[in-house]
Amino acid sequence: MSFLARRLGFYLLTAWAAITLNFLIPRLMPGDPVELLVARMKGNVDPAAIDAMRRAFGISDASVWQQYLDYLGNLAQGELGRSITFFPTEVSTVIADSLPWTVGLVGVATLISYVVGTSLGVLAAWKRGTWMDGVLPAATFMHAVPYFWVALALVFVFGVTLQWFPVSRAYGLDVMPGLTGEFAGSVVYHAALPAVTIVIASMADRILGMRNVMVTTLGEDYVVMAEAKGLTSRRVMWAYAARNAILPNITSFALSLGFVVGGSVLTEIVFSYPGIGSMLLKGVENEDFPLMQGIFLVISLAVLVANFLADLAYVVLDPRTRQESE
Amino acid sequence: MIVLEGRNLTKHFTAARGPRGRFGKRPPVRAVEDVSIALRAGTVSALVGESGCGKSTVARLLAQVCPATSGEVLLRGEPVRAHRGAAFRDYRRQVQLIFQDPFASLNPFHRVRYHLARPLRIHGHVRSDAHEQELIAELLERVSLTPVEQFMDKLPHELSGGQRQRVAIARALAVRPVALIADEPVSMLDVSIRLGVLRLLEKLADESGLALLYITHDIASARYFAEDITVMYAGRLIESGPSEALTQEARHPYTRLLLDSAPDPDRVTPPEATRHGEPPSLIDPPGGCRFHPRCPVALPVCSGEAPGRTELGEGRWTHCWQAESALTP
Amino acid sequence: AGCSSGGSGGSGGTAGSAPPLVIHAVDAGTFQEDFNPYHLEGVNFGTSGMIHETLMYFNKLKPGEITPWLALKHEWSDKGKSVTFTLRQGVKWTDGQPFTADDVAFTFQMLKDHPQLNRNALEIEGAKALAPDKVRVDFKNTSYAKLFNIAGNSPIVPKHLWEKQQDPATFTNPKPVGTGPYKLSKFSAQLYEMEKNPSYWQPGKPEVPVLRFPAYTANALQTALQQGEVDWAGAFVPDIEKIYVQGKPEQNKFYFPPEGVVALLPNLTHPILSKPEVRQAISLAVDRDKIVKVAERGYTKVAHPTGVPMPGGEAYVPPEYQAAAYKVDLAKAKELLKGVDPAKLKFTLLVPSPFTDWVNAAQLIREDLAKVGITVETRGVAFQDWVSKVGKGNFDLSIRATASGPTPYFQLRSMLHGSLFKPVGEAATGNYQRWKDAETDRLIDEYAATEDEAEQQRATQGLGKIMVEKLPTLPLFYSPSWSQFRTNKYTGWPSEQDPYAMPSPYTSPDAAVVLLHLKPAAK
Amino acid sequence: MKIKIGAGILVFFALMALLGPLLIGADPAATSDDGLQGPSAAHWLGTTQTGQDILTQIVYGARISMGVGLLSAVIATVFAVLVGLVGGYFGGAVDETLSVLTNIFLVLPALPLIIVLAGYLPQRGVASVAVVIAVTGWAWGARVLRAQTLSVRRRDFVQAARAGGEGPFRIVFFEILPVLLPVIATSFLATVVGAILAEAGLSFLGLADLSTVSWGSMLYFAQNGQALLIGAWWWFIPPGLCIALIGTGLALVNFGIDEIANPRLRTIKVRKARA
Amino acid sequence: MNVLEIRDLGVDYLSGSGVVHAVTDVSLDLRRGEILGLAGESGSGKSTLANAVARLLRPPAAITSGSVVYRRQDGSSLDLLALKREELRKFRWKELAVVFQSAMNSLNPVSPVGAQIDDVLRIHAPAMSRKERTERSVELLQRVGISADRRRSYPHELSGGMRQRAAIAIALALNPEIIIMDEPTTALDVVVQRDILHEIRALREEYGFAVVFITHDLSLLMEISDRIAIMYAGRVVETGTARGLHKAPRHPYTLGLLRSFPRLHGPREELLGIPGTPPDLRSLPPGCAFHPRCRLAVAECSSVLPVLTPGADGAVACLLNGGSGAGEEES
Ligand SMILES: Nc1ncnc2c1ncn2[C@@H]1O[C@H](COP(=O)(O)OP(=O)(O)OP(=O)(O)O)[C@@H](O)[C@H]1O
Ligand SMILES: Nc1ncnc2c1ncn2[C@@H]1O[C@H](COP(=O)(O)OP(=O)(O)OP(=O)(O)O)[C@@H](O)[C@H]1O
Ligand SMILES: [Mg+2]
Ligand SMILES: [Mg+2]
Repeated sequence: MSFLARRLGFYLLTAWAAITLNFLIPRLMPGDPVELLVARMKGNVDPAAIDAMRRAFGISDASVWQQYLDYLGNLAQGELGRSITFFPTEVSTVIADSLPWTVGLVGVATLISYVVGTSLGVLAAWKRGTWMDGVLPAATFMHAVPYFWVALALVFVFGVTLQWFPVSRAYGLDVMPGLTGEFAGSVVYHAALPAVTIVIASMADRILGMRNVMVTTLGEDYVVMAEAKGLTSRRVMWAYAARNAILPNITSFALSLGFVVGGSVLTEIVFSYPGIGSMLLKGVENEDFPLMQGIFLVISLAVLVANFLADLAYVVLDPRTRQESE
Repeated sequence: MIVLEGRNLTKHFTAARGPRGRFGKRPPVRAVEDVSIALRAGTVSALVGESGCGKSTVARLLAQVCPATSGEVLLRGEPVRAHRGAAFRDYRRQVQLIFQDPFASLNPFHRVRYHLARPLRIHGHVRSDAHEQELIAELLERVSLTPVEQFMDKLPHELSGGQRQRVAIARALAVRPVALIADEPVSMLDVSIRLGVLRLLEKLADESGLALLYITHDIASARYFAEDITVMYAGRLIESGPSEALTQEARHPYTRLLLDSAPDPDRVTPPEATRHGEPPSLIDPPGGCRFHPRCPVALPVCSGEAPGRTELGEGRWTHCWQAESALTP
Repeated sequence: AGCSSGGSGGSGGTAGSAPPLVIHAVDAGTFQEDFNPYHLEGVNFGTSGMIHETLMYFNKLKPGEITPWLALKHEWSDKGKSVTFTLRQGVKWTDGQPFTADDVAFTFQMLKDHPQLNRNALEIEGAKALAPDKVRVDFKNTSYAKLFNIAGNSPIVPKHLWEKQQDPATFTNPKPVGTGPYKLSKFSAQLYEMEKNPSYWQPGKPEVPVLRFPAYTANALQTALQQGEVDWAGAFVPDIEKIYVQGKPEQNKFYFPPEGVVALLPNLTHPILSKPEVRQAISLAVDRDKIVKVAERGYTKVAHPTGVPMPGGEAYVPPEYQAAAYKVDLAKAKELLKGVDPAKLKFTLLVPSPFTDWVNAAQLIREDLAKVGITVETRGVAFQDWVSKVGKGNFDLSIRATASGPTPYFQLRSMLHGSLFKPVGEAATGNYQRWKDAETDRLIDEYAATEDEAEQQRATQGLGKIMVEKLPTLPLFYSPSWSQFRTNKYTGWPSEQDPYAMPSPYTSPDAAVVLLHLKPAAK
Repeated sequence: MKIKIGAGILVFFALMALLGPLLIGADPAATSDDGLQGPSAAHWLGTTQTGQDILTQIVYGARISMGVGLLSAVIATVFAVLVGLVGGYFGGAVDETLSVLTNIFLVLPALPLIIVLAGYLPQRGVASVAVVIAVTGWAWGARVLRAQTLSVRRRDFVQAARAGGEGPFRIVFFEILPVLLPVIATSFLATVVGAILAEAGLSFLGLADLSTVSWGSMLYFAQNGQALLIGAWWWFIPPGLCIALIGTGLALVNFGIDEIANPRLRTIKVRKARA
Repeated sequence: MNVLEIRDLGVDYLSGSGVVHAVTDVSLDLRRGEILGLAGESGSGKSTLANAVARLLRPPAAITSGSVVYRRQDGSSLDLLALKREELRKFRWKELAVVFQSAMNSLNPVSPVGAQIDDVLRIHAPAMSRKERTERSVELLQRVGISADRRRSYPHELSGGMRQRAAIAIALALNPEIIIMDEPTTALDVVVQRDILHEIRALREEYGFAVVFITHDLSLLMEISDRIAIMYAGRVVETGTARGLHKAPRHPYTLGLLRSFPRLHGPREELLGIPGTPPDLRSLPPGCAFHPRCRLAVAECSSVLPVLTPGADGAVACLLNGGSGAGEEES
């Protein structure tokens, strides 16, 4: 399993880099959250109170090195500090509240987008020269459409004009969270438009990527041979061509996850979805160092985990890596 | 006169990918083991062996494109030590390589002129632009790419395989080397045009006194174009001798197998049908004589210890435990 | 419950027949469970006013109108360094404990002990319960002018529960116990509800049985307003006719009274802008009517040249300027600029990008000033960047809103007081344009040193005169206090005719006062 | 064909960005009294709430949006080329370090990073936004280029150049670089798309300089002015469409280049075998 | 006794820069149980011809003319070019199998070799049980010299020679009448190549299938095949028995090819080679396409297109050697 071990090592290194980057960014950039808070209060604050707040927010004058060690130590205990925006709520609480929504939304949407996009890509390659070629210009266009614009358009059409779907929040006002069918239904109903946004906007990449690899794969001798063997088209298409074409796509899929997550941040903001993306924006707007740091860290780690899962999938799907040789 | 000589060259690659052994170290690929070879001025020598046996690695070691794990390379009897700087550049000037794939050995972006002008400039052979032009024309003429003007400004993809290989040869000649190593220079070319290129190389060795190493897996062509042949197997040399003698009367069982296996419509009786197995892995080569698992006449000793060189006279030698005894036909 | 009179005869529910009121106060994606009234940002709206009450209620719309609340009266002593409150009797915390002077003393002592909670910067020396209904709070300095902060803006918390908290600064008070008209009944990240406090000290009130606070982001709120999901909101609505009123002005009402003033800040440390004639010229060139109409969509009014909110602030405006108003006069402006090198009339106008109305206003100002030969480059920057630049005085021109208080004095003080003056490079908390004037400081100090209303008004009038004549800053328009309310469920909202409280749901404790005025709409 | 359509779109927008302002002349931020007008003869694409002409804004916005896209793509590509080629060619520890760095930037989610960085930016001018986007956008190109360099490095012509005595600098920039030009071009174009999208996203979040008119800031104002709710589709459709079109144009050119390199990818008209 | 009759077959590639006439007017017979060698320079259309016969051509290739008829032992025949999709699927592998040049590329890299045999059996012999199929796979692999336990190996775990053997085993799965082998040994070294050639011959003896063996190594073909067809620029220029061609080549191109191979034994005979380069199939020279490279060309050669004319022991398309022209210049 040297392949996986190596990848794991890499992810650990990357995680460390993300953590450190996270620590450095706020300290390298100018700005002072307390000052901002004071501005928000339109100046009605006592200077003594300002100092006290500063201390409460963990903005210390210790050496950067000491701060870094403290930061790592706190992280190790799962402590991300207190949010300034939601002071005195712990950042970890804010994240714990919002992360499940994002993971659910982005996870499901990405899964759908991957499955549908990959299938369409396979078909587009297989049925070259038929009407399926029409998918390509559409995908090319969608590939370049900003997520939030898709979201806005969907809001306009299905939310405002037709009023088929709710256009904000994660579940209805009248349902209380709990393990009830009503709640689940409401969650699904509310997730519909944001999920469709993510699916639409991220699917194009999958279609185009899969098609290109698939077209190349279709030219491979083993596909020609599979056809010569008199296998059914379906079997040739899926078991021989698609099965191989998926492999290079797994890596690109994993790498595009970061992009999808980025897009979903915008989507969440448009739909006021109570996920981590909305929180990130809130953190940025309020110059909420701890919150921004925490969220960026969590997103990065989530993407890393997803990448590692993709690597696992790769190992399972490709016998060449599973075996201990090249 | 021996121009270029490799002595006890060994090359182990650490594979960039592949399994790791214990302690996370990857076992090396023992691509070349204890190879000694000498090139003489005005002579074509051939290095023959099957695919993957390490021929190209020997070529690269001799050209000092990659450093040897052990052993040394001697140019006119002087060991080459420098790996950078003017001394090394001088070495580069004296020993040149020609690659197997003429489609890959010319940068598709540069014109013929550029390909020839660069080495001329780097090695300070040009005095002026006009002089450069003159030299390039001369080179093209030497490799029979005429009319010269027509070829000078062509891009590689506008040339046929044979023409490209001639450009590659011209480029090698541009630095005015004393030794030329041609690594399977014709194996990518169509049969019908191979001859032209080989004849050109032969002519160059003859006329310019170049020492030429002709690397090939086609032992028949080596018989035609080289004065002597060295046979390689799984990273080791196994036999060497004047080409006619070696092909007509091989002394090592592998050479004989090679000769028997080569297609030959003139053959009267087809060789007996026995399975010979596959060439060994170089990561974990067989102990002793590397050929013993496939050898029809292997003795117990063959698997225990690698045989040393047995001189057979008339410039012939072999590495085989049975060199003198059983093998003489 | 159950004691509500009249109302729509809905089905016999347990919580009374009147419908819940859906309120949107502040934009939020989700709520955190924080009901500590002294938290600045994370606290959920309604904590102060509806749950925790103050000692008195100050109506900002009628400067000087003070209503006794938990305290019946107050008395200054020791030259304004000490104030004694007489408390209302018979008030109970929602857990049944009586409300006493100890609670008040505890609250002020807590502010002293935990400066980070002391957001009003009260210079408390100590607080002492003199009797069950009497409490005295001592200050380091004369604090007449801070009565609003002391009595009108410091919600009282129950001693018996809060004294158990180790650190009230991080205490989130998840199960708030107050004296107010409502108590928390439900909380989730997207919605919390309050229901009426049955044993509230104002008998028969409130008549709204349930308050619902759903979480809406700024965007979602607009949709919600359009779809009629919210009964009471305080939001900037870009096109109020189309999005909110929707042709039913009798039901979908709004009222945007002034709350403080938005001014064009000239950096007075700038050699050119420090010239009064240049400021005068700028003021004459800017078409405030157009700004109000285009950038502010007509939601507010052009400010009175003194910056004092009008109507309402008449008593605080010098008599000679009662009728003063801005007029565009390009010719005069050009005249004033004659003596200035035209090449030096180049300024950047810094605005916070997220405030789109200000960005638009800046654009209009740029267009106006171009007409008199002043080149303005508008630069939209991030909010925090704007805060820091303006705070440190690194700007030529900027737009900024000023704090408001129960009387115009608060606003003028924060705009002009020399004690807030900071050299360029140091972050100021007011007086951003850096005005330094002995006369101004004298007037401000005079106000603070007296309890006498007439004297206070005189001092404020003096400040107003300075505003008009010396133009330390250029008021543009009043910052509107946003409030949209529907009358289909409840009536009795504040209005221009009856401005009994700030109508915006995000102003506390005014919102509680409004709720106590509401009556179910007749069907 | 694809290249032609794509290039057509790009040329159209390039001309718009370069010449448009000269033809239209007006100030894109200039307000007028006719706010929220639908498309008409006076205002081809209608007006914003403050009466700004949307066509003028689109034309001027093209400069900013495309400018940011190009600038950050240039920075990112230069960086990608240096990292990819140097790492790929020299190998060893240099390469290990560079490729770990590349991979880190590759897996870190770019947009959140951009948002965080932009959140801290003291000056949100066009250039600084471009730099921030470039910082997060170079890794993909570097990775592709490194992989290509690794394979090109093994190609015989590189070996031949070395054997001929060429120095490493010349090999990297005169032998390898030209061969990789199509790859660099595709990666550049892809980066442009990414950068334009990122700029739009940033502006939309209000994290870029909103006093300069770009397509993203137009969308920001449209969203802030609730263009959707009041049915002012002419306000939010054109900027988004422009972004998508320019992205499509770039992608088409890109796919065209891909197809030249790999003819199999072409769409084909199937002719009936045996007429 | 023909098993396959190709008549006037033409295949074009419709590339952007012009139509490539990859195969022009090819007529060939494949006899039952014989090994027919197909030789010619790179690009002469060998693979295209083979793929046309197996109906494996993909766009932009298009068959422009001709017919391919498959004759069963019972006398019934099948027009291969007219087969519908489902008919074609059924015909494939049962009657005609293919072994490709590089087995590394023709085996599905993500599926074990045993499964790839199983795949064929499952589709074409639905009656077989799983156990029978497994037995058959093992039997086939053993027959080509791969031990049974290698059934579960993935292609990358096998050596080059073994892969090629596995590919042959897959081809044998349904006892086809015809196996087309497109350069089956080019990627292997001579010793392994020799072994595989033996194998093919032995299997042919055992199963009696006919082989179309494609290579550009003429000397190899001479050894293994019964009859040989030489292609040049998309046309068959000479056919004949291996012996006959070796002894007395009649087309100058065949002669040139033969005399390009250095010989291992016997006297060092002078190598001739062929001057010039193969023509561009988009714009063939008029007349005999070979004439610009032909030592013996006469004036006529540049205008008259020679047709394949049967002779004593095969056929040749050359004006000089008993061939005849197809009339005047062709476009
Ligand atoms: N850079 C390298 N890293 C690891 N292994 C290598 C490297 N280069 C060559 N090898 C291995 O060394 C062995 C000899 O390779 P070499 O290229 O010298 O063989 P060759 O005889 O030239 O083969 P061919 O006829 O295919 O050109 C092979 O097993 C090859 O896999
Ligand atoms: N997809 C294609 N598009 C255009 N031309 C093609 C295509 N495939 C093959 N050709 C051309 O058709 C001609 C015949 O190709 P073919 O592969 O049949 O030759 P071959 O004899 O098998 O050569 P080789 O010995 O190299 O395998 C060649 O000139 C080739 O360039
Ligand atoms: Mg080699
Ligand atoms: Mg072929």
